[in-house]
Amino acid sequence: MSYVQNTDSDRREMLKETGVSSFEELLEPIDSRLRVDGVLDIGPAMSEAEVASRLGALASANNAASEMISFLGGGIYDRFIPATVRYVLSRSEFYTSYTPYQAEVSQGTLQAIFEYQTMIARLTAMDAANASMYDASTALAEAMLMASVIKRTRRVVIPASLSRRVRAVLDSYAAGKDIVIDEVPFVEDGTIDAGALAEMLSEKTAAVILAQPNYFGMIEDTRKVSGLVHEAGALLIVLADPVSLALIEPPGEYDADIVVGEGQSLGIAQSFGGPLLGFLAAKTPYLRKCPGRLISATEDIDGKRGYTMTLQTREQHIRREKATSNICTNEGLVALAASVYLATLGEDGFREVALQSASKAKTLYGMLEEAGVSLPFGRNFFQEFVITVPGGADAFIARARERGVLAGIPLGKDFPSLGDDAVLVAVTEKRTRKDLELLCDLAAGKGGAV
Amino acid sequence: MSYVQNTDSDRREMLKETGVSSFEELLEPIDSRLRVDGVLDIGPAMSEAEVASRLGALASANNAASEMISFLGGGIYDRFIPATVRYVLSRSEFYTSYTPYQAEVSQGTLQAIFEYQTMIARLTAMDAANASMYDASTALAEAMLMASVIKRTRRVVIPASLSRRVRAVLDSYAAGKDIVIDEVPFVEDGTIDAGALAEMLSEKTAAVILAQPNYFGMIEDTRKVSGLVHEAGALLIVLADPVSLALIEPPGEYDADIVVGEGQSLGIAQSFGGPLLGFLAAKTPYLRKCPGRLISATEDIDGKRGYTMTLQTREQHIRREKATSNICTNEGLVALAASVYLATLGEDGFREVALQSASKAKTLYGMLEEAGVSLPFGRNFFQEFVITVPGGADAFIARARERGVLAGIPLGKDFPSLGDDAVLVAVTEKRTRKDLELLCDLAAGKGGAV
Amino acid sequence: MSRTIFEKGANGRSGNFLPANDCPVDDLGFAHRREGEIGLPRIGEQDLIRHYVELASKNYHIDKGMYPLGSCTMKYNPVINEEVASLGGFAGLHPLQSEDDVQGALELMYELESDLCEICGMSAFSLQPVAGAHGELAGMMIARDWFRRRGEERKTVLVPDSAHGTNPASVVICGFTPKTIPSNEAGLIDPEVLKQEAGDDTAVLMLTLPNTLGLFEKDIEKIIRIVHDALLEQAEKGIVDYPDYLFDVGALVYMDGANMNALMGIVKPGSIGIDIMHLNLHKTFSTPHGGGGPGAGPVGVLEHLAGLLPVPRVVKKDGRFSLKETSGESIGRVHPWFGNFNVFVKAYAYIKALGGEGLLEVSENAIINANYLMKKVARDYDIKYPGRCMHEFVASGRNLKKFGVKTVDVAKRLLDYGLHAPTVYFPLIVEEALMIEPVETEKKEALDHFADVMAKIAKEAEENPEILHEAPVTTPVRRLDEVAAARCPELSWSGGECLPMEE
Amino acid sequence: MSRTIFEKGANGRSGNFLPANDCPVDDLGFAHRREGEIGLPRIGEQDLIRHYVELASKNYHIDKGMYPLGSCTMKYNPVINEEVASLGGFAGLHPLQSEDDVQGALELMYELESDLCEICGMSAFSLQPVAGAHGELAGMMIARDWFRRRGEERKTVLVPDSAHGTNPASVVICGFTPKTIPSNEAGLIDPEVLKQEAGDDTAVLMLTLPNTLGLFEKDIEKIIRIVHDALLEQAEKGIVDYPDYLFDVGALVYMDGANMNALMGIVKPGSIGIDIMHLNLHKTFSTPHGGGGPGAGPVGVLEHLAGLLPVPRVVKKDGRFSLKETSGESIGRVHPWFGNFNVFVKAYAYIKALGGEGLLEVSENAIINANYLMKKVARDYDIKYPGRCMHEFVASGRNLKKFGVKTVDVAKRLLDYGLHAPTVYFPLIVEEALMIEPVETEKKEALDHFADVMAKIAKEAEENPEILHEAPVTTPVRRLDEVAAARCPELSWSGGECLPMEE
Ligand SMILES: Cc1ncc(COP(=O)(O)O)c(C=O)c1O
Ligand SMILES: Cc1ncc(COP(=O)(O)O)c(C=O)c1O
Repeated sequence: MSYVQNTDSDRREMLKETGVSSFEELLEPIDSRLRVDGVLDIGPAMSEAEVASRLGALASANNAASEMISFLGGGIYDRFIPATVRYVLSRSEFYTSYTPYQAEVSQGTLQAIFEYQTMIARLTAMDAANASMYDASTALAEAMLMASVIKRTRRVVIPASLSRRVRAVLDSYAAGKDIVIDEVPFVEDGTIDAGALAEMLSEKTAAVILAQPNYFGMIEDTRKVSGLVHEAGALLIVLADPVSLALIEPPGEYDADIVVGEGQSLGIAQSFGGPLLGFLAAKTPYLRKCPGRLISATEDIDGKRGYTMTLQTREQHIRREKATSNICTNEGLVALAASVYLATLGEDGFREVALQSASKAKTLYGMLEEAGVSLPFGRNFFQEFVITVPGGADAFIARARERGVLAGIPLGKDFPSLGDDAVLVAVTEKRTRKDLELLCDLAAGKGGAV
Repeated sequence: MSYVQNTDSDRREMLKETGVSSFEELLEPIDSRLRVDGVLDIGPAMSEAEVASRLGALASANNAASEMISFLGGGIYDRFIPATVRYVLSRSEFYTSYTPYQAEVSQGTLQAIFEYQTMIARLTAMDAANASMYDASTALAEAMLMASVIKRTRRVVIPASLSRRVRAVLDSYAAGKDIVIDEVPFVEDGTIDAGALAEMLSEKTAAVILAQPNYFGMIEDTRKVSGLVHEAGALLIVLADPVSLALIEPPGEYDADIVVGEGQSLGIAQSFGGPLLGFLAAKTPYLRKCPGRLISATEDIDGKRGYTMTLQTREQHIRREKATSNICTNEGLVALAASVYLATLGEDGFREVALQSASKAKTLYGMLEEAGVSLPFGRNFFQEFVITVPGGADAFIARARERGVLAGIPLGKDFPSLGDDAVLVAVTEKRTRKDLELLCDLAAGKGGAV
Repeated sequence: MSRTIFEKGANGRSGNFLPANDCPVDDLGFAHRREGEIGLPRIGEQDLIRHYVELASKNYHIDKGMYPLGSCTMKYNPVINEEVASLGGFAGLHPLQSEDDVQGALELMYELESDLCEICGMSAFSLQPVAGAHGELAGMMIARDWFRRRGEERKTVLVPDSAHGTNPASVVICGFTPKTIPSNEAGLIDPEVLKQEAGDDTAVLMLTLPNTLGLFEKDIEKIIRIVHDALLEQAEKGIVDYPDYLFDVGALVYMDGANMNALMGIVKPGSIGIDIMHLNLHKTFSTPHGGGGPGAGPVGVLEHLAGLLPVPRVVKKDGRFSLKETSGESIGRVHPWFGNFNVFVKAYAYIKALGGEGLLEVSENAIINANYLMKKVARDYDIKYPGRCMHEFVASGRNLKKFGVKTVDVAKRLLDYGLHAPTVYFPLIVEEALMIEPVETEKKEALDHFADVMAKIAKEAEENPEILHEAPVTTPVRRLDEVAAARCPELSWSGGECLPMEE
Repeated sequence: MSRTIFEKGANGRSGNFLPANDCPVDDLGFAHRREGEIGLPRIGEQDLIRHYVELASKNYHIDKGMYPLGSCTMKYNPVINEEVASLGGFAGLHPLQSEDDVQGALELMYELESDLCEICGMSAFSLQPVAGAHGELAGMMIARDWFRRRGEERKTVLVPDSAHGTNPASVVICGFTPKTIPSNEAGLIDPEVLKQEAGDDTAVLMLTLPNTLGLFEKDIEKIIRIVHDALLEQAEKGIVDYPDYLFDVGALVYMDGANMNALMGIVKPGSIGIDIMHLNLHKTFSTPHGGGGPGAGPVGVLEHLAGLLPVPRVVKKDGRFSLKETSGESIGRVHPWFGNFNVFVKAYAYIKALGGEGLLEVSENAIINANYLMKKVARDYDIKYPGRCMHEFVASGRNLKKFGVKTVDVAKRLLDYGLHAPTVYFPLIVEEALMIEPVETEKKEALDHFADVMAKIAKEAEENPEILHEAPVTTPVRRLDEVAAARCPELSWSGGECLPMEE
């Protein structure tokens, strides 16, 4: 298959008009010793039919979580996605366009992103949000760098319960800037040890990172932490789950300085973990230091409302080495998907998603409690919680898989203190009571009739 | 799920402005005895998630021919469809628009149909084609009525080999107009008996219908038939397979008067037999009598090229009972699909489709011959042919189905003279040599390793 | 103007879509080969996509704005329906697969038929007709064969003068002779007139309900009774033999159900005595119209006519679905397979999404919207039949004639305002007709906007009629020369050549 | 102007998307509940779709026309790629499913990595970075850790002045200090200058090849040698300890491979000594840019650096694929999972469709198109670096300055002609720069059209510069007040309130 449209005769004519007698002449600056010898060894061209069948075969060689009974979470969730999202994203006006450098012919993208920013600002109750980041972990890493610049210090405190994958990303970003990351431990109910935190804070602390709910699904006492952090003069960075924000107090209300989060829950397919959608919102005074693109409303020379990129002097294409971040291409189309998702469900539908997720999680918790399954951290969670299954997480997960159930994430390797029996179970609105019963039976060691 | 957008308060306000105090008042012309009592018994509203899952379950309760090794034809073929077709059809500018009554804001549809007409005219080598008919059988029925009007007689000759389903449609259209349909028998090679035809023709004959290739896949001697028909003063109506026209002499070249055919092969999914695409092309003098819509190029008042519906005085919305046909809604979007298909493959790609189909069919024929399978009609076919399998068609088909092969169409019921062992086998470009070998083994009664 | 695809792809290169042929092409072994090229384009995929995207941009469509085409019921087409209809388990089915392989498809058809029966109060539906007019024709065939089977050759079908053009055309194609029933001043069938017109030769009364003026025939019971009685006398005299349960059925009443959008959950045609009807799934049940199809025009009948429906029929036995290919009385086939299956999937999804209460809500809002909009439009335009309407109404531009403005000018000016025009010059019984169907999915705000623009145009007609004569000016092309096109139509691209038509 | 979705959905009704909850909601058992509304719209589906379709109509996009944004490689995005990427077997995968359930996905990633290795001559690729800049950062981290593991804390990264803005920014984020290398009059790196700038503290030379002027560094061998030699002396003295196979590797050479569209099948960077590079799948490999992402910026390295790539790595053993989570030397993670998997599917499909010869054909046509267009544009615009270019070239509008016309005016005027503008004012080393990349999927005809319009604009500049100052006039909005926006940006919809910025 070729997508080149020039014919041989076009090429001949063009070479002639260019003033060369062969294509080779155009390669004159490339020493012949540097040239590739022969054809690239990646196989012959495939026809469209062959591409479709090859990719079809690869897709079929997978068993998708979305088609099973999935309790996998840990940052990526199996949620219902309305058809409108797929429809809007299928419009090539959106998916084939570039970054809106020519605002006059990019008002579609610009307004959509402006609306996305608005939705994120409202969800988080923050002053403003940017146009998107790669994912939550890199957004968090950038927030950490941002805090370090604002506070001109190099210490950051994170919860020991933070996802190890997120921590790894923080580490690789911190290394270059010599930022030291300290961990504050968690107490029996899985939330952070406020006492320990108080002791760790100092004028050297640039920021404290708080995940709400945390990786174990537990709801932190954000007001208390916020008080401690601000007393110490540090910034509070919150890593928030967006769906939880329909039911849980938004970070702006407990005075968070920077809020980041993962938008995959907002209508984005799981897609083996990417693309994702990092969001980042901040208080106004910090906007000049924030990474990424910002879209602003403004007027054209006729006084007509329009949208444009703004505060670009923060960005690499203007400021180069003085930029607040190196981010350029972000997750524009994914941000659009999130807006379409939120707009489609709307105020009530989105709340219903959160409500169903939380109430189903709570119902499962109740069932497990009744069945005598051990639940180390208690009931103060949103939609995800830890269970411990005697016999080991791996065996339990394998047993469940045989019944078409993805039971959860084993935690022992990442959090040895929780032991090899600990499993993180996520419940979304897609699960039914029957699904919950099946998982409960499996966890309780019963056969569990489907 | 509701797609109504008025809120309760909108409705209240509207009723008030309309000057009524309740919706019931608007129903005043309807006697209360006529009113539905209670709610329609079709179940409660489903959410979008439930609709998706219900329809997903129904779809999964089928086993699609397109996913199997299908030799089913008989008018509907399993062909490769390029992605461009699905893409263009997914644009709501095309699929949600109405018949182009307001030409100025329908130039997209109008030009696309104009281009479709051009492609059909070129394929058939006829003067002009209309904007589409429901399917080949109704197009043929309308061509029959048209011929009867043109010739002012009520006799039509069709081949005895015509598809019985097409014949049934002709019958139901013929009945009202008291048109008598005679059948001309076929000879040993499956083509029509020219001698018999010559005898049947008279000045009462309005038209002779010729299928090319015929239902058994065989290629008729069209020039000979055309000569006989025109000598008798009747019209020649050809039912042509569009893919065959890439390789076989087009009807315009042997002086056909009206050409109809089934466009499903041109990029249309099998879809359990619908929607299909009837095409109809004719010689210029007959255009005023032809059914359906015609799009013409013209100029606007600024002299700019544009497109519009034309010769509308043939149509029901202008001429009512004097119209040439009752057709109104036709198969516009399907015609668009066919254009996109033909334009995507292009001159060379479309020829390749025909060539692969024919050469694979011929290869299968050779294999079967070698394996000693009986092939009653010989080699003069395009891509479809009859085989006879001892033990009966049904048993053979059932055996093949177990191997994931749809072996063909049993012919005995429709054509008793062919016997219960006869099967119509269609080969398209999608079949591979391996598929052919498998079918051959099955037909030869071998196990046939996959 | 967009160049044609033939110009854009005159000398280009197409992509490569098929795997290499694994069979020899040297001996195809058949005669009558085509010589020379077909004349298809050779165009690269990028230019092809651009071509169709460019064409798309020149279409008005539902996702762009209100589409108040009267009689056409241009409601929103939900995207989920398009998605489910394209599932491989539906799209990939060959109609001759074994019943075991198509149980889901048959179940869907079976359920859709029975839902349509419940919605319409009919005894049986066949999904086979692929458009409204096709459904009409099938319905007429049923009537024809019903009489023929009773040894009668009744020839007349009564059709109100407000009927859609397809109605008389279908009547004729089926071999009947249409006889026009004039509407009375209220825009309705006058029972007295009907009584006079209905006679021995009357086979069918073919009416539209609500009629194309958007009015419900308030005398519908009387009308049906008159038609049914037209044969009753003979039945009572024993001249023709009717089954007992048909004691009061004489000639048949056919209802064009394309306007069913107004009646769901409100009136069941079958329950009030309609013998035969068709539906337009591509109107009432939200399947998109595709710029001219595909549609689906299921035909429904009461019990006494059920045996005449087209074959095959989907039947259910012990939870399994199968196809019954023959029936002694059936009119046969109007389609080689089962109709436009892909359209059924969308209609089915729509009905399931809405449920019984949702369908009623549809009709309620269709009616509320139409009455509200009529009230607003009435400020600036004539309404020949004021009072209550159902889902649509007909306004008239005749009050603008004094400014030299015609309805077509109003229609074209609407295009300039980014709206689509109503159906114009139909029904024929209203001078300078503007047939307006707002549909239920438009909300008040959209109706207000439409009415405002209509008011603005009426004012323009008075103050500056030239603007209207010149309209449209903002569209991809302006008014087109239809006369030239009809005299010498250019029906295919050949560099501008046209085909002269004899008069 | 389109009203925002908040205005359109202020008081509406959304549809119903979820089944009824089958669990009780009374006891959610957690504290810190949100009070009050979020402020999301309530909008019906029809109005929602219309909103986004309206926005869509205000975007320029590839399916509309040529998009000659220099450095951005806006080539055609095949629709088949979108289709296969949306297959449920890809889209529905959770990254923590068992390896048995994701063999197809792992195989795809494995094969894509090895195809990229073959195309680039690198030893190993990681697909983890999700954009070009992210790939740069990962590459810098690799360099950083490579030196650190050898006990060195080299701080300087040499960056040519023509580099893309992300390059110096990535350098800084990684903790290095960028040092600018000026280009010579030919627009290239001068080996003599480089020799002077490279020193003990030099960790990396970060160059773009072809560079952002569209020029191939003709002294690339010498350049690489110089950089590699910068440490060689010490290696020879035994100060740092290099493995044998690295005998000639000193400081590292990083190649920004976003311009790889020019080199496929022509030059393999790894084979000529590039140590680290990234690719932009959303440029070279035809995955769409989405109006600003998602992208994918795989980072590739030569053998000596392979252990430093981000984890996990996909490995193959006995025909089975698995994920290796740790490596002693790895920089760790730059993404929590495997990168933008959905983008990989499209790039994979593209590479398979084209094959080895097809990729070469891409680069050939990219180069032919650029040289041809440069020749045509040169008639009316300055070309600072004439001669041969690779896949793009930089023109300059400085010859129009005498008419009071700036490059931005030319760019805006192009919009009026229905075309997209080139990249403007970049690279910084060309005054009034117009960076033009025609890409290989545009055909001669499109280039001719673009050149004609450019010529027309040059003429307009001379004859009627006002037209250019006023441009654009045919676009959904005209030139926007960016200064006001920067002073008091309105970053979210709140009825017009903005956030005053302190200076
Ligand atoms: C009232 C009425 N009857 C019949 C028809 C004919 O339906 P179709 O166009 O599907 O053949 C239509 C629509 O065009 C209609 O509005
Ligand atoms: C030469 C060059 N390098 C780097 C980048 C950055 O890539 P990305 O936008 O994917 O981060 C780009 C594109 O923007 C580019 O053109």
